[in-house]
Amino acid sequence: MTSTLPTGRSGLDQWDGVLLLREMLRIRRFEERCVELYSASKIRGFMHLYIGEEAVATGVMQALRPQDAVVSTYREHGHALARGLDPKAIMAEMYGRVEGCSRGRGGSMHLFDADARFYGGNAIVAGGLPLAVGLALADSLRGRDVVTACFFGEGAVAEGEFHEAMNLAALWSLPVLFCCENNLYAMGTALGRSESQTDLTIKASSYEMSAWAVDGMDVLACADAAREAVELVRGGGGPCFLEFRTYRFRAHSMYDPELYRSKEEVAEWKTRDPLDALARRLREDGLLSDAGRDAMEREVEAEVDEAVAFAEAGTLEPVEDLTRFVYRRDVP
Amino acid sequence: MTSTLPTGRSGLDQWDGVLLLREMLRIRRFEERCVELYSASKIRGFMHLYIGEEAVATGVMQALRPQDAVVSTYREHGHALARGLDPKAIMAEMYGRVEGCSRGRGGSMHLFDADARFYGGNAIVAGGLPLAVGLALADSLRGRDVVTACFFGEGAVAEGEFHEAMNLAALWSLPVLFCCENNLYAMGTALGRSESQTDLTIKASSYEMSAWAVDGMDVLACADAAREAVELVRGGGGPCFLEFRTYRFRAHSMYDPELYRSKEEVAEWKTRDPLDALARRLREDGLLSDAGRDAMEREVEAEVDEAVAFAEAGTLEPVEDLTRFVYRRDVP
Amino acid sequence: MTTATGVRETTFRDAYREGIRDALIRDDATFLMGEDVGRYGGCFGVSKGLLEEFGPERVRDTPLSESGFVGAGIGAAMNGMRPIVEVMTVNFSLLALDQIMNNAASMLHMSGGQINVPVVIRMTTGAGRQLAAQHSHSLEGWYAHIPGIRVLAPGTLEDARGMLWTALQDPDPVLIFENGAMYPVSGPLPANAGPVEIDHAAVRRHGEDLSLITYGGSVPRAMLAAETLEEEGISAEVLDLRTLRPLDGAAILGTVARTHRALVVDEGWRSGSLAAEVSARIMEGAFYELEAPVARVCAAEVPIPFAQHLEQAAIPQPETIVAVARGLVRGDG
Amino acid sequence: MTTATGVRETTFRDAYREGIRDALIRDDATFLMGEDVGRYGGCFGVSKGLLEEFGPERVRDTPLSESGFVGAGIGAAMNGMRPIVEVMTVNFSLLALDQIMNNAASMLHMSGGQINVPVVIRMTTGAGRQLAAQHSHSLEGWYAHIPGIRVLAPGTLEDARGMLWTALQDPDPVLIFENGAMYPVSGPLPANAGPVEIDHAAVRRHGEDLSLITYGGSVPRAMLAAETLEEEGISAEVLDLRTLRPLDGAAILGTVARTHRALVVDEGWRSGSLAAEVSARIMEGAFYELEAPVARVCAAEVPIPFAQHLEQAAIPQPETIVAVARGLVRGDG
Ligand SMILES: Cc1ncc(C[n+]2csc(CCOP(=O)(O)OP(=O)(O)O)c2C)c(N)n1
Ligand SMILES: Cc1ncc(C[n+]2csc(CCOP(=O)(O)OP(=O)(O)O)c2C)c(N)n1
Ligand SMILES: [Mg+2]
Ligand SMILES: [Mg+2]
Repeated sequence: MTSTLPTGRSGLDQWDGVLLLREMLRIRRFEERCVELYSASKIRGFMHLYIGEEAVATGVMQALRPQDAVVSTYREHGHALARGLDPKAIMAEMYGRVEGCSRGRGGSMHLFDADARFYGGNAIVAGGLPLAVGLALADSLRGRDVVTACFFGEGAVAEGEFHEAMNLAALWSLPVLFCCENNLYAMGTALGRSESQTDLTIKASSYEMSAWAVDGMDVLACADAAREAVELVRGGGGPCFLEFRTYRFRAHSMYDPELYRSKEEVAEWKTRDPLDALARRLREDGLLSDAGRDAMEREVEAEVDEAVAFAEAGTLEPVEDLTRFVYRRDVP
Repeated sequence: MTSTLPTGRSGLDQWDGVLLLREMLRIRRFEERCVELYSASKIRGFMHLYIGEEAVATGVMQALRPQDAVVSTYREHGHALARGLDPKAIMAEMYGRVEGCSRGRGGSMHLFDADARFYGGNAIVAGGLPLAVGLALADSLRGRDVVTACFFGEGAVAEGEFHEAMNLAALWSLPVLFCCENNLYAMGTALGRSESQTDLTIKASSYEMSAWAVDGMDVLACADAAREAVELVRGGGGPCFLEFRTYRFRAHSMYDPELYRSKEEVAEWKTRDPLDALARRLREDGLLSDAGRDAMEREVEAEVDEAVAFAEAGTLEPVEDLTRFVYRRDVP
Repeated sequence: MTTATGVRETTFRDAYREGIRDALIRDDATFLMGEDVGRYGGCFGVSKGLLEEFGPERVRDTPLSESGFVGAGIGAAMNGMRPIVEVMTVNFSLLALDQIMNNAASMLHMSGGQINVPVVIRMTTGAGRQLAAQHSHSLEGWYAHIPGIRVLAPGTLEDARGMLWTALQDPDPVLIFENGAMYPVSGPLPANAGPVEIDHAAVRRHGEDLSLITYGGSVPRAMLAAETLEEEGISAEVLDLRTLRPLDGAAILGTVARTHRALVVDEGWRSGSLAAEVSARIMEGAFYELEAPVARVCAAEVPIPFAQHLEQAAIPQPETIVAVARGLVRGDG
Repeated sequence: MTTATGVRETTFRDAYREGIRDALIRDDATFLMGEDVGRYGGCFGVSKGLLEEFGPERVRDTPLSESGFVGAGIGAAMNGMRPIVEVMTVNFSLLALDQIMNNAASMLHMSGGQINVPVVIRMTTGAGRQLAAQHSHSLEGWYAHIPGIRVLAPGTLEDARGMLWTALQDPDPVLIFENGAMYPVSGPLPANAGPVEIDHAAVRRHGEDLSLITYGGSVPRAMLAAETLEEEGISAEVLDLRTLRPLDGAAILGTVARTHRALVVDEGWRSGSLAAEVSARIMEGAFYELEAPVARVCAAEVPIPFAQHLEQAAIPQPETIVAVARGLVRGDG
């Protein structure tokens, strides 16, 4: 039960900074392309961008193993990419193609990959938290050495499902890492208009759960905190709550006039762009040359190009298959 | 934000101890009769007794004014009586008579009295809390000098509706007095099996709400705490949370084999019977003679007798009226 | 409905906003409360500008706490207010179902007639915008199962503009389901459009050969289908149910008495749909009038898929309505 | 069903317990979780003794957190377990509806077939015990509207004993509704009773003049009514639907093909009841077979009142069934 930063902060000696930058860049460029594709009506429906928050998913995923599970929200492109889902399958999903990671049935808000233990893409705010508790309960009952990382926004904290899930996880001492992405707004509602107590680690601590706040714009801090928390959880210390203080640079979704925050505020936060910060540091430390950075950009661009080409070439599930997957077992 | 006892504890100089004892006795004897009537199948359905917890309702009601509102649970005979509902109407309700306070449509779990601003009798655990928030919201919007007292058991604390209601009340600084009756069990589930944090004032404090624990077996302590809390709430200090540490002497309902607690534990708590404690003190202080006590018993018994006679003489709502009160406005 | 002194082009979104604004002006016991109704301007822009006009007490942003603030709306309604509670979409209203069914719908009866709940709960409903399984429910017909509430489903601009005020005057809880795909749709609305009655179904188009019985988002589709049918020489009457609970049974039997054939169009899932109730009522009240069995065109029984072609295949289309109607009338259905 | 080597007298309560115990013995991926299933022995005594036999990990008491632990059951099912989640009663399940509809029912489809949810959710349902408006819902028919789940309603001891295991073997989410008033009812059950299939309706009594189509708590009432009718010379077939979703449409049309008249008995509220769906299906599939319109005997459309005489008047009674059936057959209905 603490709301201070984890001890033992480490730096570029501990983490592969170039890899972290690349991971963040993959998310950034992927989503920038998504915006273009949305404007071109190639992608439709609701689409929520992670731009600005890349450090969180990137940092947390460093601490997870393949057998660990991930539960995310509708703002999950970043988590999916960082978890290693194939960008081709993600893009095809957003196109509604059968080659998509959810066969085109899910779309942007419902990316799934059973092999990667990526359990969505859940679009009901806080609705994924009880699922994470259940995944962890199964692991705990089976004595498996597995952690479930559950991502959600700070808006979810007001929901009853948050409360119930936090209590169950703590009460039963389950291996859940609760990753709260506090980007200060739930759609247009600022945290202070939604919570009587705006220090979310205090709320989390009231469940007798270890809780720290983390600079969500600093990927190294995110990775550090996640490693420390995952160690605690994996060691049987029960669930852990990390509040990542971050910011979304873009609108809530594609239809948001952003009446609720000032351009200045956004601009201010953009000076803390997690990619810029790390890139600067890598250059200063001589770990990534300009040429290296250019090469990285080209590689990432190629990956995005490939994903788009794959999606473009994708096919549509036959309409006759509409009623497949409502049940796994059909009535004889 | 504190979890210590309120300051300024007072005693029999501050409160009319005889009145308090009488109020508690009215509840005790009324419910004892209910048990007999249940055995005789005069009363049916679920029935939850308040015996052992009388000090809480009795104490809290001292602090309320007629214009204040009360929201209670299915274990609400005590609250209803202490709030001044007519015992005749309550008993008739439990008999299912049209003369009952809810015309026989509610039964034991749904006592209502609009004139007394007694808003039930709510049988969904934690379901009354959002209603209390709404009642208080209306008062606050209208600038009325009114407090809403909302009773619930400690089991309700695990529900999402508790969490949402607590946050709304604190966020909007509404005049709600949350009265948590911690009798240690929710049916058969001990608090420690239901909450990771068993100090409920800590939970309440995490909503930035003033919260105190009170000895719920001491009616003077209950009255003191309620007075202090109501003053705070009425003064615009926002909602307040009181945890009354109490115990139910009887089974959860009429069908409970009580497998989950020991006879010794029950016996131990019975030594702290709130009626006995106050009666002893009144006698010691010379405030109530044995004769006075006997007279009180007779008066209370007469009241109960009268209630039963009234219920017995009550009538049944005609079956043709079944569909009345589904809508207040019927379609033309 | 109203004698038009003039007619203007309006969207459903604007018509809804006008209704809310009108209510906020006319009755200071009314306030709007819900997620992002204020600073954001409403998830779908319906309440844009109202915060600025009426202030944060009357246009109240709530936290993400559907059960909490719906319950609070019920409580406020029990205490003299006339709250308009917005649940952003029907999909999230599942989180508030306890409050709706166990409190709002039950309170009057369970208190023996003492305590009524004049709350209005608005929410967006419907599919068709590629929002996938968790954001595409059409549950207004399902809600209509619950005694103690009224359920309204505006299918025209007049109703989008006018149902709210009447609902607010009602002493009982009223749910209003706004079809999300229709928000941007525009059409002519009389300049002086105002409150409308909420007890009866309305014949939107007269016809002789069969009745298309529908509501909400399917009204325009049924109207389209009726036009196509007319070109084929089939005269279809379109009955807009408007109020899903209590159902206007007389209007249903009335249209069947005229046409002797009925097709119910419903964006809800087929099994247990409101369309089933309509069919059952015709069975019970007009069996001997029928020249063909009542048919239904409903949503496919699947969680609504994201991909556009699958989604469109899952929900009622004018072409399907036309085909089934043709079969009913020509007897080859 | 099973070849009886012997028959014993058992209550529904005990039959349900046996089913749970059997499952816990046979499959260590199965566990029971819910409010007061352990130390209390189950709110209605169904799980009494199981904690002692299987320990607190497999018979897990939960806090009052319906959405939380139902969601946890879904998550555990997604991760290799076969949880039996008990929601004490259907009335409280409204608090878990988001998890049931938006997660359990949608997961397989929305993940493109990747992630199935083999959870079983049991709950008590029904009125008749003077528990009043908030504790007397009969919503199993209403739940049957939701694609992606199976809905079972045991109406016999065999089904009470045997449906659970089959449900647990099912890869999809299954809801089992146990009628509360039937728990103490006893009857003969074969000693070797075991799992039963869950895909088909069952004819509980053969008859020729009309079909009583029903399920769950109304099965015994329909059987009683059929006996009375027999005394009057009317031969009633009783079809127990057993599985409310997916409905066994063939069995419904089958019985109507034999009797040409149908009465649906349903403890749910009438409008939007499962009975409406049955009626609509008969309309669609057997219209020309019918000698009379399909009738319904359902619950009155009121929050269930406490007073015994009102409550009984609100729910289907054998006498009402008999009267309506008589009218159907004699043509004076
Ligand atoms: C239960 C529920 N209510 C409302 C919504 C609509 N909605 C979608 S995202 C969102 C804001 C959530 O904010 P937050 O949790 O902070 O996450 P962020 O979008 O900022 O990442 C809302 C209100 C929803 N999807 N689910
Ligand atoms: C939402 C909900 N879940 C379950 C129940 C069944 N139930 C009735 S009372 C009760 C225990 C409540 O315990 P607590 O809140 O501590 O109050 P107490 O009965 O001890 O006064 C339960 C589980 C219910 N009525 N509502
Ligand atoms: Mg946010
Ligand atoms: Mg308790």
